[in-house]
Amino acid sequence: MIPLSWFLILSAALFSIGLFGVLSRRNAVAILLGIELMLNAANINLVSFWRYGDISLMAGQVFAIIVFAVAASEVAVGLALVISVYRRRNTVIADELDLLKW
Amino acid sequence: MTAMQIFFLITGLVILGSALMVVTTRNLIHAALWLIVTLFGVAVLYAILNASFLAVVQVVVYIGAIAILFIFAVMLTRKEMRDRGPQLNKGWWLNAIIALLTFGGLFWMLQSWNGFSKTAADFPSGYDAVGQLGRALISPDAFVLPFEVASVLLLAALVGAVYIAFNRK
Amino acid sequence: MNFWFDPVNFIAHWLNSLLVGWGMAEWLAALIIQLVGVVVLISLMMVFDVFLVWVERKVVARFQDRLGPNRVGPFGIFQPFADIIKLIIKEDITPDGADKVVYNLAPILSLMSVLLLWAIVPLAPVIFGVDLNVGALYIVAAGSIGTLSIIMAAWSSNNKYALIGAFRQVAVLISFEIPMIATMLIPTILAGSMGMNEIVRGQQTVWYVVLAPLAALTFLIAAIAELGRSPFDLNEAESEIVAGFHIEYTGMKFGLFYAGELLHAFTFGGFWAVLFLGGYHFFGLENLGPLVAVVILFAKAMFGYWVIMWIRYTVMRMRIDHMLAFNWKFLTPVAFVVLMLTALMNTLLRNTSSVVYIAGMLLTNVLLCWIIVEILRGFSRAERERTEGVASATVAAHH
Amino acid sequence: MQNDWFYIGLFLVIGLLIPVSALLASWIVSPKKPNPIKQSTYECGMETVGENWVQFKAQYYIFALVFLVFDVETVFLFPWAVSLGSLSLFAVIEGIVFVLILLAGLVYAWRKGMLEWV
Repeated sequence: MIPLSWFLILSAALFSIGLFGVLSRRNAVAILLGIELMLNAANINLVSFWRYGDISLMAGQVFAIIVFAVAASEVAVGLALVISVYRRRNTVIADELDLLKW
Repeated sequence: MTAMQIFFLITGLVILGSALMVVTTRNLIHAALWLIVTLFGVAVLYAILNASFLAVVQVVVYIGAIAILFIFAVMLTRKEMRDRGPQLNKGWWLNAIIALLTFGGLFWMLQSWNGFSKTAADFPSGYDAVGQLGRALISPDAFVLPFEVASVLLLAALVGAVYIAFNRK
Repeated sequence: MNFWFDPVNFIAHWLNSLLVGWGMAEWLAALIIQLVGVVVLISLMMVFDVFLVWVERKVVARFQDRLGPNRVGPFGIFQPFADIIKLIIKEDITPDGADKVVYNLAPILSLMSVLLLWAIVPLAPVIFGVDLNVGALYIVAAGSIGTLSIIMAAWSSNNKYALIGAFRQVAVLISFEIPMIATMLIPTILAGSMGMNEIVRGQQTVWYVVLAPLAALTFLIAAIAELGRSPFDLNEAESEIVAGFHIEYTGMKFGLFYAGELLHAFTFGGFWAVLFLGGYHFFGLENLGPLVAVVILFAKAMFGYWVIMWIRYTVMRMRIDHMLAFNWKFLTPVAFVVLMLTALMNTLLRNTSSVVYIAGMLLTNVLLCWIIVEILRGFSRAERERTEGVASATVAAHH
Repeated sequence: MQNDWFYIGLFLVIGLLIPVSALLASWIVSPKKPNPIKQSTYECGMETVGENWVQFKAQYYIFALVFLVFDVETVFLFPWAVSLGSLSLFAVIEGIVFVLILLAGLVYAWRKGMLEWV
């Protein structure tokens, strides 16, 4: 049987990779890809805590499903923002969107 | 080392390797395709964890809908097929250190927790997890409010996204 | 243990005793038996796929008042083998600028996504791949891999027509997926389970097509759109975009797409049978033995496939705006209304006698159908008056 | 339940191997005589002009967006549908309210003219 620690380490590593993507990518769509990785890492944790705890308590699975809904909403609104910005500014490079810095 | 553990390690390596490709590859469509590999690996993890419903939902929602939306968005926001210029920020090595530190911090914090290397009891055969989930989602003293709020959240996302992206004047 | 009443277990036991008798470890023997089962099932489907090529060509020929293949063997039955040999020895062209890995992966994924569906089809009470308790969503999941393969094929082959075809195809696929999922929820409600075996078992007394005829119809329409078949075959509108997403594929790679498409149509015929037409049930005939049940299921799947072909070769292609409007403004709301009504009536009537239950469900559907037709009639009357008003106004302006 | 997934995994592997072997057989047997004309992009014999990049119609994106939201919604409905048989009328009403809220989104998109093909 696989110990819980393996799942937790895997999800921590996935979270860190996602964080790196969010911080380093220049393209706004790629930043959203990084956020997806981080949300998935969180979901792995939720499901493994459900499995390794009391399986008759469904909180872990319910939270995971709510995270699916949140991820879907985040992608829908996030990509809509990116497209809206692209139409006005003709770029999706996050560094070049510096209107608010002035 | 049981067969299950070896299988887990292979899946984990595939997940982490493809996740690294997601954040480093230059071609954004390739990044989205690598993301699909990662998400599929996570679905396999859910299957290992006996969460069949979530494994299937992962494929339906992430690969069937979110990845498609990403690919559409990449195609919509490019003037040409090739990606020019650097894809990473100048200070990417600093970010790599931050990510490594985060991983180290999480690891340190987790291994100091006494439930860290807990093992699970065998999964009872014939346990109806989907039915349990349905009852948990509906029963008023469990998660009925999150259930309805999720609907409102999705409604808000739909209205907001449609309004932001395609507000014709 | 009897071969006639439980053939799969009979053969599995026989194989197991044989392999263990050779001194093989227990787990290895079990693995080999499972592997043999999978290989047999998939090979059976591939052989059937070859047969489907002949069926499709023969049926389309009859619809168009031709004879169809009739030279190779009796009734041209060996024609598909000639086709396969031709596809195999044909030169395989990869266009310049193609993304090699993705380009080669797409046809493989396309066929795989269809083959995967057969893992959960209950062929008979004791002959099935696996009784997955999330069967209905599994169908959607396998379908989403198919959608992905279309995008991959179009993007990697570096061709404008392919990309346009894929956009259209994917827009249609994902749009019609919603009514399809919504109608798959209805057998789930009626059977109280997502597993295909449970759904078929629930239809022992009465087929779900009687309890939910509107859902069965909606599922069929959505399935035809999912298959990209006429009247929803915009992805390969020959006069506009040549062949759609697989325009750059030649030889065996095209063959894989083609084989996948045919088997997909038959598979959806099969799922229509499983979800609504009672699966392997046919008035107690399935009790004669599992092999009879398999024949019944295949006959029903063939019927579904024939209905799909019938519609394909009779109805004209729709325009994309009509198609998407049809889905989002008609099929999706209808599917959800049917879903809500079925859930409500099922709960209200579940404690009554079975006659009242069946009559109640049927009457609800008939009533809803009448309301929908009335709304459509009112709508089309308004539309006709509007266009006639415009037409007479233009005529008046000309004078 | 893991045995079920093991079986599906086997199915996946064999389902991958069969198309791959078909491609391999074809690769071994078929002739390979590439030339630039043959390798060029097929556009009914016309010279290919420009990149393969076509203007992506934003309308496709809207449908993908609406699809995403409804897809997630149906995922919520499946557990509800499975456990419906043992639940009271109240639970059915909850599910109906859930669907109605989402249909309001569809109606919004419809009224805003987002579902029109322009």
